Amino acid sequence: MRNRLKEEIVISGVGCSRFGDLLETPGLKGLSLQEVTANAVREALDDAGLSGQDLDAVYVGNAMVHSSQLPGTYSQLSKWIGAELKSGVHFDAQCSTTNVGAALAAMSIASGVYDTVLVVGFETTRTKVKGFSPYEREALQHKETWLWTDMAVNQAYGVPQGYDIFSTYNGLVALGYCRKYGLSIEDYDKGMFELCRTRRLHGSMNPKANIQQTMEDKASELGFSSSYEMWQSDEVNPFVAWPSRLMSLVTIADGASAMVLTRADIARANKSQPVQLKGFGISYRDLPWYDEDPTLWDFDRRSATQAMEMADIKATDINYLHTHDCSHISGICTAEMIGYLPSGKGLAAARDGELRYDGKRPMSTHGGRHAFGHAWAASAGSDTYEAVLQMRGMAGKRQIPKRPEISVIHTHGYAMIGTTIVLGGV
Amino acid sequence: MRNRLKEEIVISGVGCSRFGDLLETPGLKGLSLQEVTANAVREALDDAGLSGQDLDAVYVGNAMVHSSQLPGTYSQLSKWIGAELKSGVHFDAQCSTTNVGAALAAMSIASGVYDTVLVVGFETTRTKVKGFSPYEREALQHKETWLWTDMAVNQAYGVPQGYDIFSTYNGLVALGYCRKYGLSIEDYDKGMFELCRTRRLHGSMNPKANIQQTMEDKASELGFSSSYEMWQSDEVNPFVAWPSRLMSLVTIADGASAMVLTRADIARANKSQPVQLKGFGISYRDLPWYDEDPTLWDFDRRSATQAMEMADIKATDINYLHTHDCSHISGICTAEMIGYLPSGKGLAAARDGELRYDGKRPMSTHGGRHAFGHAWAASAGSDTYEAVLQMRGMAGKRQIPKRPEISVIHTHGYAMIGTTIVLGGV
Amino acid sequence: MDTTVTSTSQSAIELYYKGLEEGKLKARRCKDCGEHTFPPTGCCAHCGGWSLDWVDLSGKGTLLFATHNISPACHPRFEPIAPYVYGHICLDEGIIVQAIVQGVKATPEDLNQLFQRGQTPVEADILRMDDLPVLAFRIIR
Amino acid sequence: MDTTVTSTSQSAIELYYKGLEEGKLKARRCKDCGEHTFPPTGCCAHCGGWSLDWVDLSGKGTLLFATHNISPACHPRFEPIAPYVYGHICLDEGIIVQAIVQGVKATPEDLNQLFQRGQTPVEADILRMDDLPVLAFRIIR
Ligand SMILES: [Zn+2]
Ligand SMILES: [Zn+2]
Repeated sequence: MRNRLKEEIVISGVGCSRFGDLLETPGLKGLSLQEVTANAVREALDDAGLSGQDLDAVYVGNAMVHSSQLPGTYSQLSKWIGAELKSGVHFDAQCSTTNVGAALAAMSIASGVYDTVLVVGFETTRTKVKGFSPYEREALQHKETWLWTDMAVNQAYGVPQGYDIFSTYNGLVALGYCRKYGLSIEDYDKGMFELCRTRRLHGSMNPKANIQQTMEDKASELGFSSSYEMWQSDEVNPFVAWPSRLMSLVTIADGASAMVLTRADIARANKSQPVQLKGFGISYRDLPWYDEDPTLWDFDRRSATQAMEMADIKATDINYLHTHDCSHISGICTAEMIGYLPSGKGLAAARDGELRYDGKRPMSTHGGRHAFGHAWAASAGSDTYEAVLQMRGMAGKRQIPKRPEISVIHTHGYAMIGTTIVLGGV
Repeated sequence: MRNRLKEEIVISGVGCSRFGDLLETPGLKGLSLQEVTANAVREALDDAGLSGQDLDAVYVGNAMVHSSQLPGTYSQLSKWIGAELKSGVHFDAQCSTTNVGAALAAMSIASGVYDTVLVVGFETTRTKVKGFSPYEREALQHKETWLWTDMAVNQAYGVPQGYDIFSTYNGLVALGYCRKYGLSIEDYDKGMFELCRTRRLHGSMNPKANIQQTMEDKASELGFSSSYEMWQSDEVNPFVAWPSRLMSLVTIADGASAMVLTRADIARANKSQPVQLKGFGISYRDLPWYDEDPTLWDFDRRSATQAMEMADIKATDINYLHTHDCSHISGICTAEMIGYLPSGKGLAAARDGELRYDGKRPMSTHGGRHAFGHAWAASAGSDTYEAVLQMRGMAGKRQIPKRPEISVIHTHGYAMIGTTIVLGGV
Repeated sequence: MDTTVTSTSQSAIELYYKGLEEGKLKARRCKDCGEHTFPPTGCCAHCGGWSLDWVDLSGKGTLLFATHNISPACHPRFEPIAPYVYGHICLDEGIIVQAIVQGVKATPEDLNQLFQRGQTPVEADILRMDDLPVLAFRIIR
Repeated sequence: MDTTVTSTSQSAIELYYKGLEEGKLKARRCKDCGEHTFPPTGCCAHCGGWSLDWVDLSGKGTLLFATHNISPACHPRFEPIAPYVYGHICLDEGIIVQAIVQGVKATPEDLNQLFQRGQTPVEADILRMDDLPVLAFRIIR
């Protein structure tokens, strides 16, 4: 692999829906999945100063077709976004989808074929089509969500033999982390509390987040004397994969995100400030995702190394980082592997407030997978959306005081594809 | 769109399974979908003189996840083909999948990022996973196949209001063709018979075809005095969308195909003769697929024009053509639009034997969608496989006497994405 | 950039089917280019503009071609009426639609007769399936 | 190029589960690089080679870490036994597997005790679910 893009590629427009529930969340309720997605596309196109007619290609991603019942998205979305007769494809890399799409789009432009490509991701993890209705939806049962999501995990030998996302992606990693760095289970639990508190603080500052309530407000609503007392409550926050608790996990959502990629040399007349896609790296591995040491994921290391080499940056150049935090401890391991946080010190950094939007090492300022929520194929785009807002100084209350010049976004696509992209100023 | 590839890209290896039924067809029966797919990949890798370890990226396509229950294919296939820790994505363009994958792979190489990419497509339209078994399968009901396939068609206003593939894709096009060229319904029917007879002749010469029985052998097996008598039998060959009959359609299949793409300059040491991917074009449109004239499909015209412009060829340069022939009359319209057959003369060409492997205008020598069979995401790869065999002079009994120098392959991905690729010698 | 949440509204898809229930063909007309988008979406299919009015179509048009489909139907909703006639129609507003055609038998003979007759005027005649109203047309004799 | 059809054979997946039924852990060993591929496929996971022998593993190994999962289980097959203990195991042949661990209660107390104890020898103890034998392990006291 030569790992170089022959042309400078920029993200010239970004859009993202609120993450929530198509049956109840303001901004989503009452709309079809096509319309929620089109609204995210409209925001991205407006941001880039374009219409659907200006695109050469449209790459649309969706992971769980069992709930969306919307394959063939290139054509099914086309009239909703004014982009018929373009080139396109339907694709997914599960929860890395939108950023893998950014890589595919960048390569298709740098190859000399297309000039401007729209990347879209949408997902419904909380609602599904009701019967054969063209517009009615109904709630998804938690078990359906996981059964269909886990279809992306080894169907020959993983899922049939008791694979469980919470154990593999959370509990075992937590134990490996504690053993490796001599952390006590109590300190681990406290660290997870601090991390969740930070993420929920960010969510409370983000009008598009799935959860906009701080840990403190939730504790007082439920009558706890402190948020840490709530954290330790087996009822509110049970162990789902000991020693990891419920609130160290993802919250599921319906949602959509979109971005426009184009050549840097034709984006100068852009409506908003374009951001360069300086590098990307993608690497997958089937189960087991790690060898003896559950904190060391080789495919993540490869994806980050490729992206940072393509972008020609070092870890010390990174001003803002998002790592996939479906599992909070896995997100910390990735941040330490990348070198954004010192090895074994991630939870201490959370405790000291360093990971806050106003801290020294800001991370996941949109709220991360727990507070912003997780809509599989739309989520990587929501991370990129947040990074672009931060780099433009348009992140509102949660704006990082000194605008990041280099942002790195890492995501995990089930099961498992590590994806890292590097964004920089133009 | 600049529509130029900055580097010469070749297909250096191709592979294809037999098309048939995982429950009963020799070569497929008893194997898992992973293994059927891995066998096609193995053939392509052997052809290119590579192992899975030599790849930079793996793009895997599958359209109907309801029957395959195998999303996240990049990782789920990785151990079956010896290609872990690579870059990858899952993608589909329904029945254009593998050739859209070739375009994505070519662009990712020409961009300067990857050197060698594997494209894979697999599909099960006749069998599905049985219960929760990791290896047992059961027959798919015809109605399930179409319900799940038609999910790729406009779910807001098309399918809910009575859209039907046979009417839209066959009967209406046939009537438009007859009206436009003053063809009688009787002559249309006779032309369709001749076309099917040619396709089945090709299938009978192809050990990988779904149907390997000629029309003549089938007629005599069923006790008809002639194959045309069988053709006109309402029992054997009923009208499915008047004036089109059952045998003017696709036959469904399970199957897999694969191809290796790489830079022309590093493929010189290839085991087999590489074939250049000289051009491609992709264009989609939602329903209605055509305006007043059902024989004129603008997205197909765009896809063919883009591909031929990128390849810098004219219609008269084409030595071998495959057009998507799920619907035989649609395939003829496309061939006439491309200029390989004179307008309104396609059925006469079929009658005169011109479309046979040994005719002046050979088409679909593997047997086409009717005789070779159709396994959605694997089919475009089977067309490319056939073209590469023909160009290398390795197509056995059905070898075109003068090896084609320029081959053009057109496919329709539901619903609807026209895809054209142009292959030439290196 | 607008980081606020897009305001809630009703789905165009739902509005369309509610319209059919009342016998109306709801469409959009673009404020920029004046073209119709039918069935309705939130974006002009012609110019990509996002400013659209709601209008009702006349429901009158010309049947260009009619074929039939198989029985049982591909979709469970239409099993009760399959095989049915399906037509390629140009509405008076210049919009191409494909829809079920009522009042003609799905036999080669009747379809052939219709084909020989050529273009035929039709008007909307909403079909009421168990769970959904469906846009269909009827030949005006 | 070989245009003949690959000969029929039995699925490695089926052979694996049939092996489990007899209490055997079926694996492949590469003729090129000598490494194990487990669970079995038709291709060496290490070098990409396609020439593989069938071998049986010892079923002995070391439990590195053990956690638990939730109830009800994500997959219907495991509802009857959820919550269950799930472990990260290194087999004596150097192969990492994750599997259900039997004989330990899925409580924070027992899991903590196991964690404090550190690495623990285990051996395969096939679990027989209604529809499928499942590779599981048991701690050797
Ligand atoms: Zn307009
Ligand atoms: Zn080996």
